[in-house]
Amino acid sequence: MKYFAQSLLKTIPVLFLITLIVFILVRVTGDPVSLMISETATDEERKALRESLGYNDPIYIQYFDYMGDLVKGDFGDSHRYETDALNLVIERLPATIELAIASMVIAIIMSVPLGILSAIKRNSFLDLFVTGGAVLGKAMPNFWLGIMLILFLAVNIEVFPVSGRGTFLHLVLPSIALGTGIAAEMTRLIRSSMLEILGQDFIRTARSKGLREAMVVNRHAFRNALIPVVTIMALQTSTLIGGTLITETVFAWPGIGQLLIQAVNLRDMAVVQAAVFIIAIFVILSNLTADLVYRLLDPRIKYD
Amino acid sequence: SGGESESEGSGDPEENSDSKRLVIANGTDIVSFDIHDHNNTSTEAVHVNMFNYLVRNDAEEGFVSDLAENWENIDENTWTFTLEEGVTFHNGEELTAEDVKYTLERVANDDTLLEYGSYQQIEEVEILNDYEFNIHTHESEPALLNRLSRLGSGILPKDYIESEGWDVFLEEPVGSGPYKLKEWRKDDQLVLEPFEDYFGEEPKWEEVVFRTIPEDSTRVSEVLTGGADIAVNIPPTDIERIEQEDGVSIVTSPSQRVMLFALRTQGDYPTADPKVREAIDLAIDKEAIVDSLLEGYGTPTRTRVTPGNVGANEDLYDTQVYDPEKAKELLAEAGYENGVNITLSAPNGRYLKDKESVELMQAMLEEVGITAELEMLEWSAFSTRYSDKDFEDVFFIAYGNSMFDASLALQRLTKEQAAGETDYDNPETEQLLQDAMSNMDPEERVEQYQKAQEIIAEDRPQIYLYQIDSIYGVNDRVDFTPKLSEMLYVDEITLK
Amino acid sequence: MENLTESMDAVPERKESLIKKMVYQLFKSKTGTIGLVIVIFVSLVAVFAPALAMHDPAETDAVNRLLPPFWLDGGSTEYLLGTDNLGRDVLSRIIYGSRVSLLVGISAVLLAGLIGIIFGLIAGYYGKTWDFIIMRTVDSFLAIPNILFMLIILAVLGPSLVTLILVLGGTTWVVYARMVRSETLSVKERDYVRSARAIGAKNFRIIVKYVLPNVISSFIVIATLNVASTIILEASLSFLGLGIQPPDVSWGLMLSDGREYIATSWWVATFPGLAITLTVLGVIFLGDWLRDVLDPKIKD
Amino acid sequence: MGEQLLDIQDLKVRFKTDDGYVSTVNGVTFHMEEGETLAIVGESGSGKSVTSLALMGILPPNGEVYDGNMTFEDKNLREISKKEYRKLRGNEMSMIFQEPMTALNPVFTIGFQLRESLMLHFNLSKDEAQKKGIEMLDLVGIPDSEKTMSRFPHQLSGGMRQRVMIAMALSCNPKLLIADEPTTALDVTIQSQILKLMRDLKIDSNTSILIITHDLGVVAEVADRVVVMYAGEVVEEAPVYELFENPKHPYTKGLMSSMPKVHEVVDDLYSIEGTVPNPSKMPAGCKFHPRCPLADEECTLVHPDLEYINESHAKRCIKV
Amino acid sequence: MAEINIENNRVEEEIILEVQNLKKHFEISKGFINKEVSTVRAVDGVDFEVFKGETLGIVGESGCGKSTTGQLVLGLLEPTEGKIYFQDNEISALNQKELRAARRNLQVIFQDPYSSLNPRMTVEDIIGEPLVVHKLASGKELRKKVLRLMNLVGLQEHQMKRYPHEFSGGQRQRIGIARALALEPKVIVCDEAVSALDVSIQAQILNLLKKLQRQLDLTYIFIAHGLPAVRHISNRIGVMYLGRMVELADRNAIFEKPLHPYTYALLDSVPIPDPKLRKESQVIEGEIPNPSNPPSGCHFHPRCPFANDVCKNEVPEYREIFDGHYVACHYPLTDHETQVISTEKEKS
Ligand SMILES: Nc1ncnc2c1ncn2[C@@H]1O[C@H](COP(=O)(O)OP(=O)(O)OP(=O)(O)O)[C@@H](O)[C@H]1O
Ligand SMILES: Nc1ncnc2c1ncn2[C@@H]1O[C@H](COP(=O)(O)OP(=O)(O)OP(=O)(O)O)[C@@H](O)[C@H]1O
Ligand SMILES: [Mg+2]
Ligand SMILES: [Mg+2]
Ligand code: NI
Repeated sequence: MKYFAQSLLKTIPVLFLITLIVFILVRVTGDPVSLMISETATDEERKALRESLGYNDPIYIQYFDYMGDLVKGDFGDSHRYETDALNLVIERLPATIELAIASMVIAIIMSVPLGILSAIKRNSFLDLFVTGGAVLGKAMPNFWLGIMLILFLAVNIEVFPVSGRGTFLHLVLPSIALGTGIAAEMTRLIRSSMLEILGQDFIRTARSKGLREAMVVNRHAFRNALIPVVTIMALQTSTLIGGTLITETVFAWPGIGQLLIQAVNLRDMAVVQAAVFIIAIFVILSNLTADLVYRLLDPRIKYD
Repeated sequence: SGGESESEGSGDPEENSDSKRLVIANGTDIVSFDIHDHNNTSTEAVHVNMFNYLVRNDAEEGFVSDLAENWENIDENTWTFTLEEGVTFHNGEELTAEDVKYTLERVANDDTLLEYGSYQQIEEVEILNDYEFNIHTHESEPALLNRLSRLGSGILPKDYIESEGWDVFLEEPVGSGPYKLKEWRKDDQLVLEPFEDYFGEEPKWEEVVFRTIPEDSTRVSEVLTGGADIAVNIPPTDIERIEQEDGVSIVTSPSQRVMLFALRTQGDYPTADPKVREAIDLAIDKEAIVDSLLEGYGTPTRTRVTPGNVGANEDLYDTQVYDPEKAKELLAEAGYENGVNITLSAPNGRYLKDKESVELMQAMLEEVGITAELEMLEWSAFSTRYSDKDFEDVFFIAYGNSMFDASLALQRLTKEQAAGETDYDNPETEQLLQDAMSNMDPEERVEQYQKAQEIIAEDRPQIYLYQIDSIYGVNDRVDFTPKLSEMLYVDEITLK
Repeated sequence: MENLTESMDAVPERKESLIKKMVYQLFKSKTGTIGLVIVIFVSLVAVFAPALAMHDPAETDAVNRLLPPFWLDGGSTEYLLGTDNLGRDVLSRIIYGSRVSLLVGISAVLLAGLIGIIFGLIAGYYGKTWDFIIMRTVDSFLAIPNILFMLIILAVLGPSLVTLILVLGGTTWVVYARMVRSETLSVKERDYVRSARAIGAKNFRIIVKYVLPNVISSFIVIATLNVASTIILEASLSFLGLGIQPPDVSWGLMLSDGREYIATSWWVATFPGLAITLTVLGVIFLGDWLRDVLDPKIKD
Repeated sequence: MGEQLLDIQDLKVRFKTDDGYVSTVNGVTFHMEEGETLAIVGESGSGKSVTSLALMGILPPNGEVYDGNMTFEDKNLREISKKEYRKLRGNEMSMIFQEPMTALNPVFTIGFQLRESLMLHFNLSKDEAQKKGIEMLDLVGIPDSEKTMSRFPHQLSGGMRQRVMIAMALSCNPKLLIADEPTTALDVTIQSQILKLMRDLKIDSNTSILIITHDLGVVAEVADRVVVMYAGEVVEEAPVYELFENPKHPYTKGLMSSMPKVHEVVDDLYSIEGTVPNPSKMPAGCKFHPRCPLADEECTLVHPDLEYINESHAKRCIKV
Repeated sequence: MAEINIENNRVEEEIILEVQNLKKHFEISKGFINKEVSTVRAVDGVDFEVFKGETLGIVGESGCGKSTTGQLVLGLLEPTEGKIYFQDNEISALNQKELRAARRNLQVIFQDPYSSLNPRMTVEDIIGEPLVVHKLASGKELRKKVLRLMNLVGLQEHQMKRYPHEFSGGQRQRIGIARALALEPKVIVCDEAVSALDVSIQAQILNLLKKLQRQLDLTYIFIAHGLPAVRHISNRIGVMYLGRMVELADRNAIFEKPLHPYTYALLDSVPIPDPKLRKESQVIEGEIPNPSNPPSGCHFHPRCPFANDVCKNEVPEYREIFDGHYVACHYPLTDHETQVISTEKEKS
């Protein structure tokens, strides 16, 4: 577990850098005063508001103030909702995580069998078909796919609800829309990973024992092929969360993505900062988890 | 859509036809329950079901009573009101003149509130007794009733707020309206339930759900599948689709929104030349834009004060000047035989078909020799530039008018407010506007405004293009007549 | 046994140059051929757009709005693939859109690649503190989804073609930095790098002549694939209103604008979608082929 | 020696590559008897491994046997069903590979991998298989066998892994053990441990061993009979003493004399000029002729047959 | 046993390279919080000298530190301790620039002909690179020199523009040799230079190396684990075990009269390509221990048939027993003991 502690320690500079990056990004974004104040406000009123928000201080002072608060867990208040920004984000977190996990599950369900099949039936018609499908899945922007899914599966044949969050059925379409791109990526990855593993000596050993081909593939090859896939999958979390920005909008899914887009549009900096920070932590955590899984799958790597 | 208990979503629009649950799909969530700190029509459209105004402005009938039983203008600067008795808030407290004083004086005095500008005219609310009070204005204020019947005019529970604090109020708002808040899941749905002790007519719906669905096509799909009874802001493109589907139809209404160009009338902008401004006006075929992009759901106008507003000049409504040949001549006269370049700034994604309209108009301008360089801005960037008065020659914007009065519509063209933006300065207009501002003679005041509109239509500090209609997709099980104000009084929506 | 020179007769006859190998591999790989043909085709379209397009892509025609493609009822051969909501010719817009889409895709990847390669080489070759600083920065960037990054930056700077490229490049470089670093770490341990040091070559020379060329092929492969991702990313940004702004036109913009018409006038969005798919397909095939060509292990 | 166990006649194997079919084994003929150790020697790429893989029926997907016959006991290996073949593999005939580092699956324990074939072929329960596995590890001289069962391959040294491989291969008492360069990757002291182990096993269990190597030292150490391969063909076959005493084929001769000897120092080594031909560009006639000191015009035209000069010694050369 | 060719193995004794108490420890830090460092003692106190014009062979099993020693000598690694003198200059004391200059005289040929050539450079560039780096030639001159080098190692002119992957293993090794020769070095370290080659090619390269040594008066440090090849080419041979030199002597002395039990075991383990000499050899038990956790005392003691408590606890001194015959063993094999084992072998 020392390894885990070590990775956690390594994330400290990363988190620190993230706050810096986001802070700079958000501060160059200009000030939100004009969006916060009545149109008829005078220049003096604007100035006063700026002053009270601390925007007149030099930027590094602002950063230190901000970091000071942040250490206390205070991201400041959302000026749109006039409540604690962090709470707003955390309120939305479950919806986004739910969507992200469901999409990952869908991606896995789609990509694992297809990836394996196209690897063992290499260069067959099926392989070509799967590869083609994967390219198509990658080429489709997910808003487009989302809209199409709604049109066909919710409006035309009315199998799934159109949008919103609630029952299990509500989850299906958005996670397909979001998961497909990832599935496409993963299918190709699993395919090449499987191909590499299938050429390894220990596969030959397994065959020389007289194992059935299915056993050779599912037991001996797949477990090994998964190892690189897990790492890449973790790297995809970031893409996945990025994808929720769009998917949530299309499907009116009340998660962090929607909150963020609005926060950016309204220059609600506190919320943007809190959300980016939380997302970053989420991404880092999922990478750590992947690392752990990786270690579980691959006994060659020691824990200490 | 909604909560776990429902079974909608997979049904045809006709199904669940007599459910007493009304689902309305909005494009954006409400901003806040701080009724004074937003300037957002769709938020108010929800609020009106939870809060009551003193008076309501009904386009046809004029001002009708809501909380105020009657009212009277007793002198230039003073109005007296009598409240309905026995009105209670959702928490059981009675609504009295104290609450009115608290509410109105808050917004009239706190300059950080977004609605401050529209209420600062109020000097004081003087309590006579529990049910009677006087409103004193700083100056004579002919449009006071208009002010009191618009955005942010709901009456708040003073005791509740003072004892619990604003933070609690924002989480658990309390009003006096027919519906009270059941649940608000941000960016998802806001659920209202009937308030049994409502002082007026008994609430009709068992539950009202306002859903937030930002993507237009998704909203359309929801109304098509019965996931929503009413969907607002239907893109004109989808009208035909909805009309063709059984069980749903399109309902439209003119709105208060007028699209316009604001132009620099001074300095070394080409638009400082009135001929160029006129040429721009003449170059644009508003009719064609309405017909094509809006599928006819809009009306060309030459004034911002459209019918239904006090002071409207109907001569300038539903009409356009369009004459590209003349535009060319004017440009030549202005010395731009070889064309002229202007910068046209516009928000992107803010208004119905904003980008397309601007692209189309850019093409029309090009026809007569005006090369418009487009500067499409995302809304907050646009609004920063807007409040900094930082645009070049021309910018494109839509104005609404929650006051239903010409004063708000024309205010921006007074010398003081126009400075830095259009820099419009016509002493005659200025005089008319200033006079009308405090003229307590309604008829004369209307005349002044109408005259001003005529002058403005010729001076063109702003070129009015067209008024856009609100388009709703409505499930046939409900009867819904949209309002000019775009307010969604759910009890006026009925089951068929 | 002094006849060493003669003993070399069995030299296998091999292809003389990389170019020959490329051509050779190309004809061996069907998908590679398809990919190359598609990419060349799209590039030619982009280069000769003004000559190919029948209409000005911005030219509106209020009368002929939303005309279907010519083979459908109501279609016109004037507008082969129909017109959009402003009566603009879809085909001409696709032709012109290729310019921006390719320009954005390629320049952003080049920019990101340049930054990524430099930082990746430094981190991998020099290690230690450099590595720590660069890799923690990379981690930080990776922890922020790049569309989010872009959302924030573009909202501020305003989406112009140049900012779009800068932002796309400035946020995706980390992918390359990571990859180049790990490749560098492994190349650094190869004997040919050791022997370069043994002959007295300076670090800079080793990086440029030994490490870089051996890292670049993986880079090219990934970069090719990322051209595809970037084209798609641009579409997503358009959806958020932060992509290319009119009067410029890109496929992403067309797709995003056209989404409103999917149910009523499918062609407005479908054709740019097909253009994206086709290009992405071509680019991915090309990337796979390049992987083979650039891999010295795969002999001919 | 006993009954004939294996007979391979004119085996030909080809691979489908991007350039079309490449034939890498071009008519390999040899036989094995029960209890016998046969060594195949030859340079890298001469087709030794491919021959053994073909025999085991585990050629890579792009490879196929396209001619010749393989008879194991009384079964024609080219005709039996996949299922029957699977039953033979790991049971009647088993194999160990050159690279002990990669031949074991890194993600499963030694125990798992040992039990697998026992449970498969003998229908043993997990516990029984475990017991048998421990026995096997003891047999191949692994100390602490019980603990080793729960280790992963990477936790063992190369020599240990190779022992595990041998234990695995022997666990079902195969009649034929194919060892493809079992010691090439190991250090000399470990190599001699493994060779000793194999010698002992042969004596104990009467298993036939087909050992593949390019090290003539190893051949001299363990083999009864030797097959020399060059460019996918058998060029010489002889009992081990005879081969070392009286090599016939020029390639065999060259091979013998190009090996530096430990106990003998010469100024210059004999060396066979040139390099092994590329399988896709085989020379016409005798495949060795470009490197052969005896070659003349005839050799470039005639492809010699494998002919027996006595009942056990065969060569493929027209010049000797 | 075959005849021993006792020829003039001892060359004119001019020391060209000297190594004193050379150590290289690799620190592998594991933890991040509790910095737990384990040390791999790859080279742990090695002394030897190399005479001008000779070949010093270094043998030993995998991981015993042969390559590390080679790289230290080349200045590619910083020694943890100890000194290396090349023609009386201390290598580890040189600065970067001087070191680069010194490398003109010290070159290396690596084991793996596949990974030791930059796959992106043509043969001409690879061989010419040292000359370019040291600005010794350019343009036509460079080409001429490259061509000469190629001829020297038996490569042909028409192969100049080819890439390494277009060559066979033996040819690649020739390219590597040509590159090493380009700077006309005095010493070449051959790190397993023939181990990866096919049997028939190995002989070609060994012959070439010998020929070049004669022609160019080169000094080799020849690292290998294949004993026959080492014997063939070396004048003197050093035997390493777990980071230490356990024996060093004239090649015949090593092969005929090994003093260290490990050397003996090593020699005994080499299979002899002659079935008549098939031996029931004394297999030494056990595996090579982990260099990060070596046994106490004499590193070899757990595998040594003669070990006792002294071996377990005391590190044997590395001493010169006979003239030029060094050994690190408490109980070097006397003639008698060698005899005993040898007779056993003869009997079988
Ligand atoms: N899967 C394959 N596809 C194509 N060619 C192959 C394949 N496997 C082996 N070959 C070719 O078959 C020939 C014989 O290979 P094989 O592995 O049998 O040689 P070997 O004698 O075992 O050599 P080594 O001593 O290196 O193990 C080689 O030329 C090799 O390139
Ligand atoms: N850079 C390094 N970091 C850590 N340990 C190292 C490093 N280089 C070598 N070692 C370790 O030092 C020891 C000696 O390695 P070295 O490569 O010198 O052995 P060798 O005798 O050349 O072995 P081989 O015959 O396998 O090439 C080994 O245990 C090796 O794992
Ligand atoms: Mg082999
Ligand atoms: Mg080594
Ligand atoms: Ni629902």
